[in-house]
Amino acid sequence: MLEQEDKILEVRQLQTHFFTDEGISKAVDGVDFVLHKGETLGIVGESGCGKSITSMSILRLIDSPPGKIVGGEVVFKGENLLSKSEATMRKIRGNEISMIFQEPMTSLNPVFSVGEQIAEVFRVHQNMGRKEAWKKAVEMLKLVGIPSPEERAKQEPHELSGGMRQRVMIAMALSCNPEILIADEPTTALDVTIQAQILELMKTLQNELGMGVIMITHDLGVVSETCDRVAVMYAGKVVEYATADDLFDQPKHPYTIGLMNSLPRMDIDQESLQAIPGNVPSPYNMPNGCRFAPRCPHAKGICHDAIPELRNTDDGSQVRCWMYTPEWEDHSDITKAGVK
Amino acid sequence: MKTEVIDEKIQSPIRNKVKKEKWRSFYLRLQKNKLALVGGIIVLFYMLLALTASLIAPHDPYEIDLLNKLQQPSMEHWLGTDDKGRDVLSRLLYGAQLSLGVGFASLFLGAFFGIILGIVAGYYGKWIDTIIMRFIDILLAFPGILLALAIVAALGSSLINVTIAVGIFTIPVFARIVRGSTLSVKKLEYIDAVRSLGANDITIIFKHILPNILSPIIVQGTLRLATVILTTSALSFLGLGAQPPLPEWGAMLSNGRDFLFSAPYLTIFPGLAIATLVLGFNLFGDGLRDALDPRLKK
Amino acid sequence: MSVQTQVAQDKELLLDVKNLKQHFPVKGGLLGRTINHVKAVDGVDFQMNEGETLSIVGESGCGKSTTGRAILRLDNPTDGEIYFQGQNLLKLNKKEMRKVRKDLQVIFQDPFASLNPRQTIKSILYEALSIQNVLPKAKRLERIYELLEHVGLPADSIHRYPHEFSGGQRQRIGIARALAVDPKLIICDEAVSALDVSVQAQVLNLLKSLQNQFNLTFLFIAHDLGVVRHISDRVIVMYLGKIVEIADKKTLFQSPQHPYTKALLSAIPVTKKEEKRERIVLEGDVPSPINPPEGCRFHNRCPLAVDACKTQVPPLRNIENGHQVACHLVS
Amino acid sequence: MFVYIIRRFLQTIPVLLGVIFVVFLIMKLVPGDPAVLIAGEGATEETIETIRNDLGLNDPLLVQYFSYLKDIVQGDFGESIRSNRPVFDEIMVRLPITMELALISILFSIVLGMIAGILSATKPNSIADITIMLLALIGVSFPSFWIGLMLIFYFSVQLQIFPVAGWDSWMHIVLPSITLGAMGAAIIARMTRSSMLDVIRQDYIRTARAKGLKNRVIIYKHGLKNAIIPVITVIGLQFGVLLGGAVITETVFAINGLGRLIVDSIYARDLPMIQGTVLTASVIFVIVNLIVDTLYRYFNKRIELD
Repeated sequence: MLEQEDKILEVRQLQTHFFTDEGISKAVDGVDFVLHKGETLGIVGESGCGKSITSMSILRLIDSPPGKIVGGEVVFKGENLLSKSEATMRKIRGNEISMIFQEPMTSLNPVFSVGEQIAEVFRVHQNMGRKEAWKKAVEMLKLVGIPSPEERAKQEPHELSGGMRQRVMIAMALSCNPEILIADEPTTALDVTIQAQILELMKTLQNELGMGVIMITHDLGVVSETCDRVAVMYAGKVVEYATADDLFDQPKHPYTIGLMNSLPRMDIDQESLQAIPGNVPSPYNMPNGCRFAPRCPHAKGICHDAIPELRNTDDGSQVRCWMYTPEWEDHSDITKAGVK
Repeated sequence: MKTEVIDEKIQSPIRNKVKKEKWRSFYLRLQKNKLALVGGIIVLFYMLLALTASLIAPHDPYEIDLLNKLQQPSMEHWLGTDDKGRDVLSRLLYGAQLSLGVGFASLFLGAFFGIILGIVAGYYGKWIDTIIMRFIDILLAFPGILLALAIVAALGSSLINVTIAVGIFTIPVFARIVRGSTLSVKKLEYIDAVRSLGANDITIIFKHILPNILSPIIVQGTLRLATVILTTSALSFLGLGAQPPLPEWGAMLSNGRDFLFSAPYLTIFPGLAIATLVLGFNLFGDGLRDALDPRLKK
Repeated sequence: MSVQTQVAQDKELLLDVKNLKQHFPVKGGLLGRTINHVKAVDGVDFQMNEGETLSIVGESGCGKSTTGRAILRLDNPTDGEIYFQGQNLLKLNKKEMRKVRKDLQVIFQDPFASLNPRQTIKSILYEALSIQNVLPKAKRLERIYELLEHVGLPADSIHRYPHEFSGGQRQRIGIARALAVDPKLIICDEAVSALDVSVQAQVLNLLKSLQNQFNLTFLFIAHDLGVVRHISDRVIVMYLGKIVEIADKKTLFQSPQHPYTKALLSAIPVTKKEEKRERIVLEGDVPSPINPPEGCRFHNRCPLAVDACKTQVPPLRNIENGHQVACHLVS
Repeated sequence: MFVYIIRRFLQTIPVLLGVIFVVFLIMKLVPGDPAVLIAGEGATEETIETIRNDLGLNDPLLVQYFSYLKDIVQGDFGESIRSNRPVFDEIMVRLPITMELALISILFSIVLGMIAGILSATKPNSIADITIMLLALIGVSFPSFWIGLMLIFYFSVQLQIFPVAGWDSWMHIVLPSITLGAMGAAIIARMTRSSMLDVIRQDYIRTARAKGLKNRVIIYKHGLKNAIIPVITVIGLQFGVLLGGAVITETVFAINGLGRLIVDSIYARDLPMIQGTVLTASVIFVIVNLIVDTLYRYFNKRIELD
């Protein structure tokens, strides 16, 4: 197990809500997790589960209005980022905690050269002069495996391919040797062979630089390839929190199990897939009890009435499900629930 | 959980702030809608005046009364009389008919041909598009109102000719907007889906494209009415539109200009009438755009 | 599912695509003339039998969707022949083509863009029925309810508009529309790519059960190899406008022959240890389809390329029992 | 870039030919016989016929067009009916005045409009924003001839700060420039604001924030350069509106520029002069658009041709 001192980020009871014409959307509604030094934490879930909002909330990048962090703590190196001034946050962003995004096409400013966009980070956080910063930018491009970096640095984003642009984003994010890299669906917009390149690159750089990575993704495959620990999110809450090995060997929450069963397998033929029935609930109108209860094959009365806590289980993972509590009488359900 | 205690402390100030901000945004939204509402009311008000002008006008707008010329506003003549002793208020009321009538007529003319040209160019593309858009480019190469001016110069000065000229002047705007919207709707997959079902061009254009580009057309139409009214009154101001004794606002203003020093109200009131009507259409159009433009909706 | 493969071979030939080419002009220069072409599809040949599911996979820009659109004649191909039920579609005039469309339908990727936002579900389905005039007017409403039931939508959705449905439900509406005219071949263009996994599984199950029920033939265009492996009988792998490999599913996933197919399969991130392959990470990006590499289009990224690959275009050769590969190194 | 400019330049040739054709055609529609106008009242049928032959009015339409085109290209715009002087010479006397007025006005529009628009966009929904946007709304709604007259009434008649009319000193320039530039300033302000707000929603602004940049840097460096691109096009179009508006402003302020020449020629039914002036204004506008498009292209290298 990892030592307590290694903990670099702890998110406690984070709540981010959106106040819109249609009502209050509780996009993130009580999320807890911990990131340790050098590890990769995966946050996985389907669209609308709040995983991206969680990552944006850590750096306080939520557009306000309509979004607002209404509760919780984000403790980075012992201090709560949510109570910091905007000026302090600016010193942290891109320096100690950086972020890369899903769309490398739109995430780079189209009117500046990529070199300039990387150099800017050095100038802001390390007070470098223009020339020095440019030299460092070229070095960063080289580090992320861009061929002939001197020439590439002068180009504008539209002159690069999608994979190259994501490399530029990574170079920009890692410029100041951050302690945490938040990667929000970094490969979703890329083709599978390019995705393989980028994931490989991220792994190598993480080993070299030793930063902690929060990998936000909807792709269980990517989680399994890259993550040490995983938080599974559903409808604004973490429903399962475990090491990647435990999660894939022995998923516990019915949603996690459903998600894995939905995925077509590459090793055996299946006549039909075990889909999860129904749809994700609307964020404006969440069910009263467990948010997965309306789609859950095991749901009972209690599931519809009260929200279960995220509890520790015997093997050290955490799960938010009534089935794993003393209140649940019939424990044979648990054995029945497994992955096909 | 132990965090709950900490929560209480942090949450309450944040919650209050959120509440305050929510009220603020609600208030601002209301205000935005209020402006659009004001615009709508102004427009409706003028339409009502135009429709009932013959009933509510205190005097005959054409009745010349040289004994009472250039009178200051009074109880008898609320907005005074002009150089021929005609009641300014009555003339303004009848003028509303002209301004709105000419405005709607030339807008309709321009929109009708503009929409047809735009849809045909956008939907069929290729050489048809090239020919139509080159034609539109030529119309757009005339700066500002010069195209309308040149057409009026050719056809002769009259309100009908101004209507035609301003109508032609309005065609390019609609053609461009409709072409652009058609191109973006045409790319959507449901158009391909109905094509795969074997739908013909007429069905696709009228059932699947036109209803989905109506919002920009309506918004543009409202905003364009403002421009059209400005242009027609400008032409009348120059003496190229409505001819005396018609109580067209631009023409009235032009006439009042000669008495700017002695009777400024002859210039102020017709100008104010044009300005508020145009403002009404602009406010209303802006409001419509905010409501209908999905880009601004979050 | 080897039984199905056999059945497929016994069945009638439904679609025969010969030397299909789709070149889109690139304008430029002083006079805005066509100075080059995007060779989106550059000589593609394949056959489909009735009742089978044939998938086309490949990365973006490989020409898989363009192939689908050409078969539907949504774009007019530059060259080639497309025989559907023995008729060359490219020789038909508009009217004749309209008749053929009854048997040839499509399901699109984007559940938001693929339905007219201003039509109710009833109007969408009614339109499909009336354009092809498949049923007397009196029976159409009944048919609409039947279609909704087939795709698993409640009967009361009939008067609702697309925006009232979730992505997965919209995709079901799109399927109902395609199904309305009783087609033989349905082209599924990335039909489940935009959906979340749990909903994707629902739609995949639905497609499979409809296929069994109505003896449908699917041309399934996708980039997700997991989905493709699940749904297909046979698979075509495309790269930069050309087919690099065709094989039945089992052969393709168990013993891929083309180096590109191998790299593609190895790049899929998987969750289970037993599914893991040794990763082959390809270098560089897919070249531009405007000026594709000479010889084999994959040669500049291929770890095994030899001199011949740089100059000679490898033909698509049959190596065994319907397994075709376009590679100099595979004989 | 160079290829683009040349291409864009070549593209304007058919547009110019079209413009000349439209001007030519419009004047063919004019009721009445130009030969009668030139010959003056009471001329004999014979004289009129001679003039008609001289002017080529008996030739087929296209032949007339090409001979007109030939004259235009050679700088021969014909002779004014009113003054009997060459149209081209008269235009060259008036044009500098209008150009001066137009350039000062557009400069006024750009500076005022952009500053107001940026101020508005940086603090959306603030008091300053609402005030600026209301003013801009008034700017696009109030007729320029009325604004001009009101300015004269207040500043020239009541306060007696600026001269009522004419074009002699810089004092004469102020009111006409405000009159002519007000609508442009309002439109540019509205466009700048909406373009800025649009840009601020883009992903790369989020990236800039995630980098830890200051708000000021984000808005003025990352936002403005992108937001300005669509504003450039509007400025180009606004220049056209301004050239057209000169007709009104010059009439209101009694300035002897090109605009007033157009109106006076219309009153006098001076056909060659109407043709010449409208053509000149259009050609200037087409050239301005060429420049604007080139600038647009420079700022926005991503746009593909067509």
